[in-house]
Order: sequence, then structure tokens, then C-alpha cells
Amino acid sequence: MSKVSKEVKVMSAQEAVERFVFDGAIIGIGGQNVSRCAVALAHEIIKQGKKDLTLTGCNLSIHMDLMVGAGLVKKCESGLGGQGKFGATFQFKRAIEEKRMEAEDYDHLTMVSRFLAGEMGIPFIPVRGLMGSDILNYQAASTKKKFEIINDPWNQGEKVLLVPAMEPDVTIVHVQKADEIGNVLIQGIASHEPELIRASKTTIVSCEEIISTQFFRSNSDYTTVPYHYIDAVVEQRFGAYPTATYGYYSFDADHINYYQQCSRAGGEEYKKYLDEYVYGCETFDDFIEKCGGVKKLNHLQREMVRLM
Amino acid sequence: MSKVSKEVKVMSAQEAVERFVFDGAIIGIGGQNVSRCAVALAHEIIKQGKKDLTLTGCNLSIHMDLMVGAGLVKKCESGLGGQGKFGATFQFKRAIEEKRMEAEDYDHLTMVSRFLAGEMGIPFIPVRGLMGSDILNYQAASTKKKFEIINDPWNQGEKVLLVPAMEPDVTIVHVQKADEIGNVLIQGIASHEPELIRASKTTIVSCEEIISTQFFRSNSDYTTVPYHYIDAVVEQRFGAYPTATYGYYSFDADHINYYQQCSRAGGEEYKKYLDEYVYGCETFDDFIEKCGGVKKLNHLQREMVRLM
Amino acid sequence: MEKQYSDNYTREELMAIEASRFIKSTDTVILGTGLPMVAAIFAQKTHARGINFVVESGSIDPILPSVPFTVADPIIGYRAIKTGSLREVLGCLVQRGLVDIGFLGGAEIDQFGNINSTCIGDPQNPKVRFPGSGGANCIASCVPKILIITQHEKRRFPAKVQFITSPGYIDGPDGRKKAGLKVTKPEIIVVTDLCVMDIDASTGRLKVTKLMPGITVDQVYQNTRFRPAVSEHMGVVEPPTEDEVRILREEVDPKRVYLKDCPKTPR
Amino acid sequence: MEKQYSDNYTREELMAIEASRFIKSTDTVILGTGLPMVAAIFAQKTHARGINFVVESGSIDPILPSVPFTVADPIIGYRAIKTGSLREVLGCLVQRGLVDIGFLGGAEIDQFGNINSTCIGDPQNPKVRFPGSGGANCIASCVPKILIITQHEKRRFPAKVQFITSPGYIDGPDGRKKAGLKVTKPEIIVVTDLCVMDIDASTGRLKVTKLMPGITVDQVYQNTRFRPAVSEHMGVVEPPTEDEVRILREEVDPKRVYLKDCPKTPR
Repeated sequence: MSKVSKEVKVMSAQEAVERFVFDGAIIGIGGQNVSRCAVALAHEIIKQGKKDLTLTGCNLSIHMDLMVGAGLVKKCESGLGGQGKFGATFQFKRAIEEKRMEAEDYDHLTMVSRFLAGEMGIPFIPVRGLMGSDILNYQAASTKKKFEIINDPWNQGEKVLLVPAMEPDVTIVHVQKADEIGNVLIQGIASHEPELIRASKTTIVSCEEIISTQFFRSNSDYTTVPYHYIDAVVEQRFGAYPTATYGYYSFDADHINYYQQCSRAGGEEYKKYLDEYVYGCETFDDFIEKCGGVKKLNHLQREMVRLM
Repeated sequence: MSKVSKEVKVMSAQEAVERFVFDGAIIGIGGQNVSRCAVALAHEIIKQGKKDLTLTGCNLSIHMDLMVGAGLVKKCESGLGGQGKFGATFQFKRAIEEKRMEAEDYDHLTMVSRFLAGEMGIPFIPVRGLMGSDILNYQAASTKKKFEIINDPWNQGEKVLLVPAMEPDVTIVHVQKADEIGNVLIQGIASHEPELIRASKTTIVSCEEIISTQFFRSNSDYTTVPYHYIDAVVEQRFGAYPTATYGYYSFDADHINYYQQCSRAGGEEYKKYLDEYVYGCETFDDFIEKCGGVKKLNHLQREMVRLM
Repeated sequence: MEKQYSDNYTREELMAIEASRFIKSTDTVILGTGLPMVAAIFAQKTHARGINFVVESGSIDPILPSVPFTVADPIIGYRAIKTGSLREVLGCLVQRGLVDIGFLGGAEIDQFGNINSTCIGDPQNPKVRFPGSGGANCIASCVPKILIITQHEKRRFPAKVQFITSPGYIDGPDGRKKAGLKVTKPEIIVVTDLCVMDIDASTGRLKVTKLMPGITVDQVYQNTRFRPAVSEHMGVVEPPTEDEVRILREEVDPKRVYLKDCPKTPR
Repeated sequence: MEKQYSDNYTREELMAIEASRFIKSTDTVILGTGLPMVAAIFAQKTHARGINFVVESGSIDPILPSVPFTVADPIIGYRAIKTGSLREVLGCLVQRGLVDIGFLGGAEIDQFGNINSTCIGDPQNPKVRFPGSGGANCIASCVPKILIITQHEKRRFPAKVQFITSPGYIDGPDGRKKAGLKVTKPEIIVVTDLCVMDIDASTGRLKVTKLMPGITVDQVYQNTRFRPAVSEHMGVVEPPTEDEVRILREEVDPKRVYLKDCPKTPR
């Protein structure tokens, strides 16, 4: 069996999640803060109720918080959980404080280094950070071995911290453009995603637009990740909403604030949010419609154009 | 003192080599086989007689052979010395056989991993190769510690090979485009150069064209390496001749074959080549002129256009 | 020409301006959001035009017309030299040792300059959970000059943080060396609404070097759970000029994203 | 339909075609120059259209209209899906375990499938120096199926290579495991102008499985310094069809970059 496929991989979010996400999976998540979070794919995972998930990435944001809030996540292993100026990821915060979920803390450099080790097929990698911090003094009960410190073979008397490669079972990312066999073009800031995608055993990519393979063959310097690493391509306009997709639309501060209000309140109010905006929407397009539809989207697109 | 400069760095090859290349330096070299070898910069190093050099890279090709042939190199530390179908790098081959030069052999993956460790600021990195090969059983007399094998802390019973970061003192590369503060755009295959440049303490880049900084600011997804890593920008059309620069001109098989004939013969015939084509050319433009000038270049440009 | 000091500025504004004074025109600065962004963009628009910013999410030397909303705000890549990746910024610049200044913040800062942005209470069993490190730990570990801007409240300045997310001097002058960090003696400068402190490398502890206008050492003591040393040559933070306040309000943060307390720019 | 076998082909051509038969349409193949390139492009133009090539210098899935001159020939990136870097190919594909087939060659191949492309004589003091490993060692270490095309000459097939540049089974069936390689039992297939051999995983040694048309086992023995085992079910290499020879000559290597011995295509 070859590991790499050049077949057409276009499918619905529903089919992609059914095929590649499983209970107990380690899920790599792309996006950062208010940019390019894989919200459409997170909604689908929630609707299908995939459970006992471990989420991993650098800046876990609203898509993480949604899955945690839906009770599907047993552990987060990341650099950070939060939404910057929009405040905490309250479901994440509360799940930890109430001991319903484990948190394995690293920092962003360490996480991207772990994905780098994963994509390079090496078992671990040194990092210069973490030493002297309490990040090394605590680890989640389910973590076997968080790090190792060895003597540097090349510099006598110096200690070096090693961290293990991270190879998620399945990664979900939202990008600007992909073709039907899975070539991916990320525009603007790429965050930890090139390493994350290549480190993952399988990857589902949702995209604003499916473009031709010929585009990649004519602009081969620009391809972010070739099809070798991609298992499913889901075409979903506004798939990162309410977060932004550079070049397409800005984030929707109103909806994020509303989400934060519900998430902070928790309980019934949060449940109502999920019922209304996730479970209550047959498709992600229905969700967008409910959040303001064309009018809202036109506004967010105009905001993005102004930035460019 | 800040380490990064945003000043204008445009200077002549002569000035760049005078300022940044020194006797005994470890020199990183870009290019591979018949593509984008930094020949103009190598010529300048030879004219200035910088000596006791260590050359490092992946596929060391004609630019390496020239510096070895000029008697400036005490060691090559690389994946390979050769010119593919054009045959051996005969000066390299003979210098090793006659024990006038050390060779420290790794393979390409290991070398690029060593540059990766260098650019990441970590002291070493694991690789999956080399184990079981004689590459680990022999090392050059001047090499202190070629590798280390440790037990994998995460996989009991497995051994892991570590190799040390490589941070050249100065790297020479030829690229398609750069701006005056040192932003670099490599088009087509990038080989080991992104890692090599970022791993180096200083870098001299020669380019086909100096373009505006505004180009980079308007196409910021495409920048190969930002100015932070570059110390000198040398504008030299055809600076990789007789090797190719993708998008600009193909390699000149005739001149490479002629070089190979001289290099294989060695002795007086090789000396005559250097006298005629390196020492005897005040500028690299003079060298190009001597090799066929405009007519030859037009031909090589047409050959490239046909490929695109 | 005599400087025209303003008498119309907020504490927040002076904190940002004072922090900006530690930035030179040749510095490479890694930015987070909040007042640090205000300080850094202010520096770029005034005395440090050559400065270059990098942002953890992958933006290298953008031209920020005014303060972005978050480090992942799409505007963070505006006219950048390169919109790259987190690895390129935190790995190939910060960890590689090419960044001169890093801004940090957190819930707690202790006498050794250690920062907590992880949790309050037993870390195995936290009472209050914060976001976590993000890029902060690696910046604290690898960058030789750290700037911190924070409100000076007692609960923010304990003798010992409950969780070291980002190491300062850990437990004394050799704390970082013992821990194995390569940058053993970074400058750490804390700018608060009461004073400016920096680490005395010989003790590994914060020391008050300047007071904010009108503030006394006693006020600092009263709002700090440890007793910082005070400089023999105690200074006073220079107030901003009218021009500086104007630039801050009209050019740096015209929408009052971070400067909440100051009046809106009349339009 | 009966196959129209050609009786007009060279040994080189049959070696390339026989090697191509080990490639499936779904394979990811890492290519070097020479006959391997002929074999792989031939496979792509005939029975393995879905194949994708990668090349160490950074080209991922190019469309090669005909054989390139070297792995760094500018044409190597022609209509590639991505023109990337050496790290992406040798690190993120080969070392990551995503490449199915690698082609290798060298000055010597021994009974364990070890390859020497470094030197003859004491490695500290070599009599003849070759180019070195290039990408070969990492391919031999990490790829589960290795194809080697080579002339069958006595000096090329010693019992033990003078320098293991690229490991085969090293010294026996568990050689790779003992050495710490992750791929412990790769397929290694050697196609020569006399025969086809592959590694018997139970002995870690090459075994003759097929003879080239008209060749005897004795001829193989006479041209090999070790005595390879022979398969109980010895086969004969299937000759090429007329169509195959035409494709090879007219489409794959029309300029006779590698197929030196066969007649030029009449134009």
C-alpha cells in the first residue's frame, strides 16, 4: 500500500469527519487566535459527537473552546488556550478548573519544534526554552514522558532539553485555496501549520476555494504543502467564520463577543449557544446565514479589502 | 550592538569578500550540481587568495572545485563532491587522493539537518540515516566529534543518531533576486539554501537583479529569506555561469566540459585555466565576455525560456 | 529648543512611552498585543524609526499603520517583508538569538522577574487557569532584553510567583545558568504605573530605578509583596511632551484599542 | 492480443524496462539521474501513470517531458506541484517514510546489498575517491524498496564493499536492526545486464531470481566475486515489446542522454 495518494479527495465535511476523525484521536488544529480557525470542521466534529479527543496546536482558540464546551475533549496539549483581546477560552478554563479535562502545557516554540520533529520523521528535538520554568515541573497524569534533559555531547557542561515529536492522528485546518487532490496554498501568516500538516498521520483541509491543479503546476514556488500530506479537501466558503481568513474576510467581533458572553456564562446559556448555532444548523452555510448571512459577509469582506 | 541590520548592503564582490571572508573561515556554499552555483563569488575568493578554507554544503560542485584547485581549501564537509553527468570534481578528487585536503563525509539529509539545527539555534539534531554505514566509522583528523548515538528516551531499546549543528562563518549563494537591504527571492528549487543562509554567521548573496523592497512588501508570501540574515548584496548578472540560474539562463555544457577537461588533466593545463579564466579576468563580466559574451548568453537565455 | 511637556496624559500612556524609551532604532523587537504594541509602534514613529518588528504568528517586519487587535489580526502581516511561519519567528529568529527585545506580560511577576501566565493555586489542581505560555517562555528564555509593562498591584507582585511560566532570574543571580539557559543575564525592565524596576544582575532581583511623577518609594512598597531594592540614584520618569501624546493618540492607537483611559480623539 | 516482442533492443534498454516493472502506479519514487530516470519516466509513460516523482534538490511531482540531464537540471522543476527544498524532500518525505521506492547506484555493490560510492582503498587514505553519498545514504536508510540498475562487472560485485556508503543488509539478515535502522527489511532489487537479484530477507543476501535472455547462471557467477544463491523458480526477464522500445527511444530519452548504445531516433 502506498502512503501517498494523488486521487481526487474532495468530499463534504460530514464525510471527511466520518472517515478520518475517531473517538480518542489526537487532533491537530490549525489557525491562531482570530485567524483561520477551522471552525466549520470543528462544528462537524461536534455534530458527530466524536469523543475523548486530545487537541494539540499552538494557540488553541474558539474552535478548541467549542469542542471542549461540547464535552468531547479529554486533554489539550498546546502552547496556549485563549483568544487574546477577546479574553479567555472560558470552556477550556472552566474544564481545567473543574478537573474535567487535562492540560499539558508547553510553549509555542516547543510545540512547533515537536511538529517539526514529526514532519522530519525524527523521534525528538532539542529546544532552548522551558528550562528553569515550572512547565517542566508539572505534567498531565496521562502524559508518559514530557521531556528529557541530557548533557550536550558537543558542549561540555551544558544541558540540553529534548522534547518528543508530535504526530497528530488527524489535523484540521482551514486555508485559502486547495485543489481537488489536496495541494494547499496558505496566504499570509502560516503560523505552525506547514509543520503541523506534514507531521500528521492524516489531514482534513477546508478551503475558501478549490482551484485547479494547473495553478499549482504553474506557480510551484508558492505551494505551501503538496498533496502528499492531505487526505480530504472540503470546500467551505467562510469556513473559518467567525474568525478571519486573510484575503477573504475579517473576523466578526460581534459574534465572537456573543460567543464569549455565552461561554463565560456557561451552563444553560452555553448549551443554548451550541443548540442554536451548532446542533441547530444542518450545514455550516446555515450557521453563516443565521449569523447575518450575505449582509454580514459583505461587511467582513469589505473590512478585509481595506486591510490589503 | 544589534545583530540585524536594515541598512543598504549593496557592494561589489570584491568589497564583500574583503569584508566577510577570512583565512581559515568555514564557508557555506549554495547551488547544486549545474544550478545556481555561486561562481562569481568563488572567483573573487580565489582572486583574493583567502586560504585554509573549510567548504560546507550539500552538493559541492564547480565552485568548490575551483577553490580547491586554487589551493585554498583545507577541508570539505559535505554530502557529495561531484558534477553528475559532467563527471567528478577532479580537483576535489585529486586533492583527497593526494592527501592535500581533508574530506568529512556526511550525506545530504544530514547536512541539511545540521543547517536546520543551526538556523533553529539548537546544538544538534537527530537523523535517521548514517547508522550502519562506514560514514560513521571514519572521520577527518581535524573533526572533533562527528556524531553521537544515544538511547531514544521515548522508545525503549532504540538508538538515535545525533549530529551537530553547522553554522558556517560566511555563506556564499547566488540567487535570482534580492533587494538592497538583503531580502532574497529564490525561484525554482531551493535546495539546502534557506537553512544554510539562516544558519550562517554572515552571508554574501549575489543576484541576477536587485529589485525594490516594495516588491517584497507587496509579495510577502514569496520572500525566501528576509534581510535579517544577509550581510552583503552583490549584483552580478550571470553570476552562476557556467551553471544555470532558473528563469534566467541554462548551464553552458561547452564551458563545463572544457573546465572538466582542464581539471581532469590537472597540472599546467589546470593552471592555465585559472590564469586565463579567473586570475586573468579583472571582473566577472570580463570572464563572461571571454566565454562567449552576448552571443553565448543569448543562447543560454533562449534555452532557459524553452524550459519554462 | 525646550521640550513642551504635556500635563494631559494618563498613567497608561506614560507607561507605554517610558517603555518605548528602552528601544533603539537598530533593534529587532518581538511583539505581543496590548500596551507593548503601543510602546513599540510609538517608538517606531518617534525615536526608533529603523526598528523592525516580528510577531510570533509569522509576520516579519510589517508596517503597522496603527495597533493591531491581536497577534493574529490579519493586519499583522500588513506590508511585511515576509509573512512566514511561527517556526521562522520563534525558531529561526528568537531561539537563533537574533531578536534584541521581547515584550512580556502576565498575571504575576516576582522579585526575580519570573512571570506567571499559567495558573493560580496548585498547578495540578488550579484554582484559576490563565491562557498559558504562548510564545512567552521562549522569548523569556532566549532574548537578552525583556520589557514588561503592567499595573502595579499587590497581587501582581508576589515574592514568588505560583507558577514560573517564563523564567526571570528564577531564584537568584545564577538561577538561569543553573537551569541551563544560554542567556544567563538578560536585562529585565518592568514599567508600572508607579515605577520602573530592573534586575540587578548581582542579586538577580528587581530594583527600583525610577519613580513615576508624584509617586513615592513608600507607595511602591505598599503595592508590592516583596521589598525591592532601590537605586542610590533614583530618577523620575520623564513626562511625555505634547507632541508625544498627540502621536500616541492620533497615530498609534486612534481607535483606543489599548489606551482605554484616555479621551477619544475628537474627529 | 499477443505481445509483439522486439528483437531490436540493447541491454541497457532492457535493464531500464525491467527495473520499471517494479514500479506501481501509486508509488512515490525518489529519482537520481542516469538509467533510473529512464526507468521511472518509462514507467510513468506506460503502466504506472499515477506515479509521482520527487527529486532530492526539491522538486516534487514534476512533469518530465523527457529525461533531465542531472538532478539539478533546471528542467527538473518543470510543472512541478512544488519546487521546494532539499529538506522537504529528504526530510519531510524520505525520512518521514512517505517515499515508496528509491533508485540507487554506486561503484560497488556487495552480497548484502551494501553500496559504495565513496572510495576505493583505505578510507583514511583512499586510492580512488568517488563523489560520496549525496542523498543515497538517507534513501537506503529510510525507503522500503530500493532499485539498483548497474552493469554486471566483477569489480562492481565484491563480497564486501570497501566502504559502506549506503547500507543494504550490512552483514546479514539482522544487520540493519542491529545498526539501529528503522526500516529493517527493505526490498532491494538489483537489475544488471546479466540478471535480476533481490535480497532474501532470511539470509540478508542477494539471490538471483531472473536471468537476462540468453544468459546462464555460470555467466553470472563468473562476473560476481561472491556466489549468489539462485532461486528455485528461476525466471527469464521478459523482453520489451516493439511499442516499449519505441516509447523508450522516442519519448523517454530521444536525445540519448542515457541510452548511449542504442541507435539515434531517425528524424
